Amino acid sequence: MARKSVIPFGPQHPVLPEPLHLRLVLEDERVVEALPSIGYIHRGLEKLAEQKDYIQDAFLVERTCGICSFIHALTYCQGIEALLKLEVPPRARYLRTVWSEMHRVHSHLLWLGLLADAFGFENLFMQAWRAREEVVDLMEVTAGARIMLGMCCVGGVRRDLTDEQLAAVLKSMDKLNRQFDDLIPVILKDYSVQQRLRGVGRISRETAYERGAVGPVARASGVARDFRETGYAAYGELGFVPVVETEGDCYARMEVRLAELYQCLHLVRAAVRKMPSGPISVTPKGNPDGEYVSRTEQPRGEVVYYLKGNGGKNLDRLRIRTPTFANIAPLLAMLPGCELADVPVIVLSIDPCISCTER
Amino acid sequence: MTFLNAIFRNLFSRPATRRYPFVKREPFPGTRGQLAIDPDRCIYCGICAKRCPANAITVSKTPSKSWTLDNYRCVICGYCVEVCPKKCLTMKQDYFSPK
Amino acid sequence: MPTLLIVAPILFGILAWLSPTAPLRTLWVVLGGALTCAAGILTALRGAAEFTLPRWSDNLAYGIEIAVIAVIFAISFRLKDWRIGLLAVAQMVMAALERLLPHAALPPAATFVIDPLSIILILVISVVGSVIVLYAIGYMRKHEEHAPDTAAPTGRFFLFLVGFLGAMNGLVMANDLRWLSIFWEITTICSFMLIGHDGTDEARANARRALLINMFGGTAMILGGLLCAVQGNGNSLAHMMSAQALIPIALLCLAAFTKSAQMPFQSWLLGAMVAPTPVSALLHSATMVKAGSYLVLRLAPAYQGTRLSEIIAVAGAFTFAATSALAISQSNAKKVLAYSTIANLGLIVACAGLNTPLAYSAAVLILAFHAVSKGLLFLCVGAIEQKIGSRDIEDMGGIMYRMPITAMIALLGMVAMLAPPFGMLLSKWMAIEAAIFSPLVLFLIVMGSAMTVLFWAKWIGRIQTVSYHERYDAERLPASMFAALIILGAGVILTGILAFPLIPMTEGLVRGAYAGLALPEASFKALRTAGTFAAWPIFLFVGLGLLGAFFAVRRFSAAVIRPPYLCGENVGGTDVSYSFRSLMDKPDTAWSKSLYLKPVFSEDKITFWANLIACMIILTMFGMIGAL
Amino acid sequence: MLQNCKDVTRENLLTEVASRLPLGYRFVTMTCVDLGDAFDVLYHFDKNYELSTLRLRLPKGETLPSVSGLVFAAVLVENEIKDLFGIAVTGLAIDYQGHFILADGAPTAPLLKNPPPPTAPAAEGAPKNG
Amino acid sequence: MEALLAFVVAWKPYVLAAAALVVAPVIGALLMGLDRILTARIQGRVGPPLLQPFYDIVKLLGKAPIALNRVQVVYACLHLALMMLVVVLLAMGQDLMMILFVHAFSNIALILGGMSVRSPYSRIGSQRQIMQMLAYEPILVLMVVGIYLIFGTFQISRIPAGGVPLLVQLPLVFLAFQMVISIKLQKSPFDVSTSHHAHQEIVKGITIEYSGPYLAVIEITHLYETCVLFTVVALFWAPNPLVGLLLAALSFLFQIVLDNACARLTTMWMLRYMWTLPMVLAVSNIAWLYLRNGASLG
Amino acid sequence: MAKLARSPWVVHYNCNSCNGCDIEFLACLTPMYDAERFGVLHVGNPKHADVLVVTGSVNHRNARVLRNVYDQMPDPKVVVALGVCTSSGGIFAGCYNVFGGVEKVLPVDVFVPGCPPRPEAILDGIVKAAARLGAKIRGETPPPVEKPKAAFQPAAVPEEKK
Repeated sequence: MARKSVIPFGPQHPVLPEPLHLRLVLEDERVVEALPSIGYIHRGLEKLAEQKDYIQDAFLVERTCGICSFIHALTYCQGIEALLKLEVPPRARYLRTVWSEMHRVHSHLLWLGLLADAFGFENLFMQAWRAREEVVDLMEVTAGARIMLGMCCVGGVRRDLTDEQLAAVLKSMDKLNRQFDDLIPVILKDYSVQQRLRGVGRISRETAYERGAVGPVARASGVARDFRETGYAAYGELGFVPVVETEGDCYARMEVRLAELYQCLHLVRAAVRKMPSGPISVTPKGNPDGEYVSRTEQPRGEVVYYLKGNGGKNLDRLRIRTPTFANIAPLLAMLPGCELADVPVIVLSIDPCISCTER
Repeated sequence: MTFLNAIFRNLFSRPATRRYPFVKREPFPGTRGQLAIDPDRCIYCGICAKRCPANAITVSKTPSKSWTLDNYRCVICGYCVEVCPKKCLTMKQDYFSPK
Repeated sequence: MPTLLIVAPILFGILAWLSPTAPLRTLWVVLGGALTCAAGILTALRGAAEFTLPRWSDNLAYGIEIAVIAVIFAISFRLKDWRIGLLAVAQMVMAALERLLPHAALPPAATFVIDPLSIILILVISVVGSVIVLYAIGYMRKHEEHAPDTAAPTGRFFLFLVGFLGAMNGLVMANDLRWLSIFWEITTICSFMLIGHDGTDEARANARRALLINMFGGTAMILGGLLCAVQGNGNSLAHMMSAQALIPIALLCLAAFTKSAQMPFQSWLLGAMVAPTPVSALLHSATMVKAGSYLVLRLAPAYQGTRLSEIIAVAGAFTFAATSALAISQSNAKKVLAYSTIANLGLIVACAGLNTPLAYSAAVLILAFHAVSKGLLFLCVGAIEQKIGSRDIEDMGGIMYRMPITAMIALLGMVAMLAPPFGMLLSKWMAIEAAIFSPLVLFLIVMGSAMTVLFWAKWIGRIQTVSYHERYDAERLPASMFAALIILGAGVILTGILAFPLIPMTEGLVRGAYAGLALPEASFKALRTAGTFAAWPIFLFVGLGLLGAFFAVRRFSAAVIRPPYLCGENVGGTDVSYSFRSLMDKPDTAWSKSLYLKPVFSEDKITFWANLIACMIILTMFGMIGAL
Repeated sequence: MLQNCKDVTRENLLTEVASRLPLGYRFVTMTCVDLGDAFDVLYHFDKNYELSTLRLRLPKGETLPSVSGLVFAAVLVENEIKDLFGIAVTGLAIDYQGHFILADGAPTAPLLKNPPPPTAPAAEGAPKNG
Repeated sequence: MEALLAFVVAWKPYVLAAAALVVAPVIGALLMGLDRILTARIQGRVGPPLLQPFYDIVKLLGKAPIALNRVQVVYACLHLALMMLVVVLLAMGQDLMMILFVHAFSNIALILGGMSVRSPYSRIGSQRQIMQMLAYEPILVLMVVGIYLIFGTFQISRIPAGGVPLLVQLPLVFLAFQMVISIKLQKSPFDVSTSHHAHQEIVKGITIEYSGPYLAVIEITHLYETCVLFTVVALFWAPNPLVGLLLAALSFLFQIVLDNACARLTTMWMLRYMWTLPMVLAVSNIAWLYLRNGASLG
Repeated sequence: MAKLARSPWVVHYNCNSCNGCDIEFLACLTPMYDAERFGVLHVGNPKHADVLVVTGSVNHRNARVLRNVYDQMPDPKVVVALGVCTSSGGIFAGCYNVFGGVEKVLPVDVFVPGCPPRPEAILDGIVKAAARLGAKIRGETPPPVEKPKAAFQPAAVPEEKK
């Protein structure tokens, strides 16, 4: 009787799109202990960034993670611009906001699909990803690629949008809005979804704060933190208020993300409508020197870039702290006591991006 | 069970699927598909090779001039197109298909 | 012959006890077992019979009864347990009263009756019992090596083990109530002595509890006899049955419930599992506990069609369902077997309570099949325990490799407990068909069967879990244990194959039992239609499946073998290994424990409430027949 | 240079960290920078979107006391620093013993400016036995 | 020709049984193919060709066998053999209760096969499958009991043709039976022990350690089982086979819609649910039959 | 006989990928692309799979996992490598923890280039892989995959004067 079940969960596991290993100790099917192990996807990007020049690094950091790629590049560029004391033209700031929010839409829909996959709701997975194709197409139309936009560069953005494209964006937003209206209230009301999410993986506001939770995980527990509130890029001019829930369970995390989907549409529309005219980039001069910590809000939460230049073309140190890295500690507080069937749901409820985490 | 609306709508409408190998969608005008070079205008300066973040391009001047792209390394960022002094590099819209 | 059945085992038991050396003891034990076995088979072949002892034997019986009760009183004195003492005193008083009070003059009844039901019991006792005794020889030799210092001498062990067979034979043949209660109390004493054999605190405490509860039953039995006599209904089972004296019958059923460890009396049987395994096999599954269900079954025609019958059916079915549920949370192999035993006894009681020819037949078949399979299972567990030093089911993984023969026989026993084409399933099917017009009983039986499947499947799964080996370990067991396992294993297979033809064969038995009642002919016909069930497709397809499997695994080689799926983190690539690389790249062994559902089915969650309900059922039983 | 940056020493690191927590500072992350003969270990905290940093100058070869006892969230990043810079971190709440994100066979302390030569030959092909 | 006819008449049950053995998996495969297409359409996709299950099984049979031990293969074969036995017994009009038992043991063979390997996910899947059986077996038994109460026999062959359709007398049991089918087909919300399409926390659960030809054996068994289940549904309107078929088709559609309208729920939820709503439905239907038959409830 | 290639069941393992290829692979299963039309099922379990889809380059910790997943697949089987990282390491070539493309650990049947490859390209790749699988089932040995690196050299122009 003394011996408990010990099972590996991951790295190769169909409900985990990315390799993460959890060593689970079970009593019947209840999780008694869960310890994570990562490193299956560690490349050494931070070191490589020291070897490439700071312009190329924008493309490199974009590939930290394929889901929030644009915002990685944005964070990096904002950091370099701060070191170079570059003033980014307003139109570039607005375009960056537009693409950031598109990325958030694509990321949240993707997450919704994966979550549905984790609790065995294949149809929801299909519907979420079907809606996602709309925004992915939109990204391809505006930026020329489905996922790796490559649009953010030091000093601004690389491509301008014509008025027709902006109109197409608005039209797409309306279309997405209709699709969301079809999908989201239904998901929130669905009995089986509620059964699987309500009360599962709950953490209190205090735990979330102490353990350094960020993004929707923190906001679902009532920690009203969203770095967009600081008004980087064009967020300061668009009237941004973070979405907050208080329950702290998986359902609240879903509620936050689903509400953010609408918010993203709103932000894109507002940014397109207010889009100033003018140049889209300035040419960077000189080389970065000094230290700077650049932060933005990714779909998964706050991302932190520490940049240190030494006056040369190459950076002295580039450190990336991604939101999932911060959310693993809260995850460890959620897992013990849950059912094995809830493990993938809880893991996905932090929207893990292991690729980000390990760089 | 609230999913019934979507279910019956889908059941009684045409599938959303694009039957890909039989029906091909025209690429969007701005799509970055694959890199192409106009060899006539290339001066083999090597700037593209130096700037390429993925080191996918090699340019050699000796013994003979050559410009080589490793398509299995190129990340299709289009940076080389921007930096090319002669604008001899272009981005084609169709994607590079495996051999 | 009946004398031989009773006296021979007791005699050889005494001889074994007195023998100075172990080989001599073995000789006596083997002889005693063989003789009992032969006598049992001969008795069965000679068929039904009656024996009436001369008048003077009444005094003898009275003397023996007083002596037996006195022994128990002495034991209670040594145990300093006033409750047992009080019960003993009460028994003595009632025995005396029964003798003193005037009786109505009834035609004298046979002292011993051998009818088809007794014959089945005698066969079980003398054949299965002898085989278990045979097993005990080898088992006890090993047991002596590890037994605690407090353990009683092995000679005494065999005195009670072999002697018990005689008492049990007497019990199932007795028609006279006094002889019945004499043998009843002797089996109680045997059980008490054997449970306490190891002399540990736990063993002694459990032995005392067994004595107390069985004494309670014995008291109810003597009270029943007393009432029966006082009401002028004679002092034999036959009289009692023909008079349909419901209150005495109910009291005897109560006694039977304690002996068969029906809820709420199940605790003693669970405690009895501390005894050496042959004891569990012989007394606590194959024979002694059957005495209770035997009695209920024997009395069944007497209460046919009464409310008592219905409530007995409910009581039995409830025990079946509740103990099956309790077995789920157990990982102690013997406890699982104990619960399963109680459950099956409950099923027999339920069938007796359903009281139709079909149910009666089912009960008899369950009684016989269960004795063989469960006896076998206990023996297997004993052998496994001696080898691996644990009786925890979770530790039994891999025994398929370490002791393949025992493991295969154990698997056979378990499969026989639940799968087609074996008899247990068939009897259960008959029970369900018989219960079809008693919804509550039906519901309980169905639920119980479902849970039975759960705990057996878990166990079978654990035992047969095996890694691939080119060939298995050779297994060494003492010859006597080995022989016992093989004989009982063969018995299980035989009853499995014969199960289908056996059903119509029970018709005579059932007709005999219900001879006094005018049951509709259709109810007997059900038995015959049950027998015409086409059995051959079952054998054909099971055979086909096994044949297919044979061809599929024939080509097996190490090349076919791959390690299990461990999320890609297997250690050792293509070697079969259950380790996975975990934190810090260190290997860790994957393990999955069986499901025990502790939060739902644990003993401390269920037992209290189940006992409460069972008490209420028994109170209702007495209330219904107007005894309260 | 860095906003709200304060120098600490090994001795007062833990008390400095402990004194910030009750003030509502949230632990963000740590950064380690190789300066050649020493490390800069930066502890980033956040309060109301305001970053504040503790800078610990750690000479090479010295051990780093873990703050994971005070701030559990730091345990992962401390393990990472241990892996990538080869700094001995003492008192970790969960110690991955240098195998947090680097496996057997990976280069050791790769983020040092002059990383040590790989001790084991870099795994070529599949490590057959894991 | 006449001789053949005479042979068929004389050996009718056996001929029927043999025919059923051949036809059942084909029907099962077509149903599965249709299931996949309809599921795809519901999800807005085109889906595989109708014959996809055949392709799958042919491919599986052609793959190299791999396994963990011999025992699991034995159980896979028993799983199939017992399910074929179910088909044969049904076709021969044998005892319903015995058919139910054989069917249960076919599943137990699969469970034991899943347990016989020391693979954590396989074992957990097996245990969940036991819980599934615990959840649905009582309802099946109640269904069979209901049939007995109506016809007075378990022997299918002695069930009179014509008369009032079962559906009229066992409407609530029929509803409960739909849930059982959903469990048996391993569809959401009950696909806890293994799943045909969706991903699971225990990967493929009970079938995870079977591959190639052995998996094909299990898939074929599943085809048989699918066919049996919908045959039973059709029998609920036996007097008119066309209506019966329509009933089966509706039930089939319902299963697919349910699968696509629900998330997978947990094992314990399933147990709680099955022992409440469907159980109450079935029990009250049976109670009604008892009362109508005038039997006492004691 | 072409029917043999009609049921490629896929298992996917993410090595060092940045997720880009993974989400594009998953997108292939969704309504717009619907790989199930070709009989593709994403089974997620190597023991049931015929096709291993790998994304990303190989590092020291996931090499063993990749190898194990491959070893647990029953023969015949094919490997599809998605994205440039699987071919060469892509933009990450030169990272200290990247020791190259997938072919260092496994025999690869189809390389699908792109960063990330478009779903159409992935479908092309899977269909090609299925064809190779069919050939393997028939017992043929499909031609070895050309190491497709030096792929594109449009102008090795010996033009002397410009």
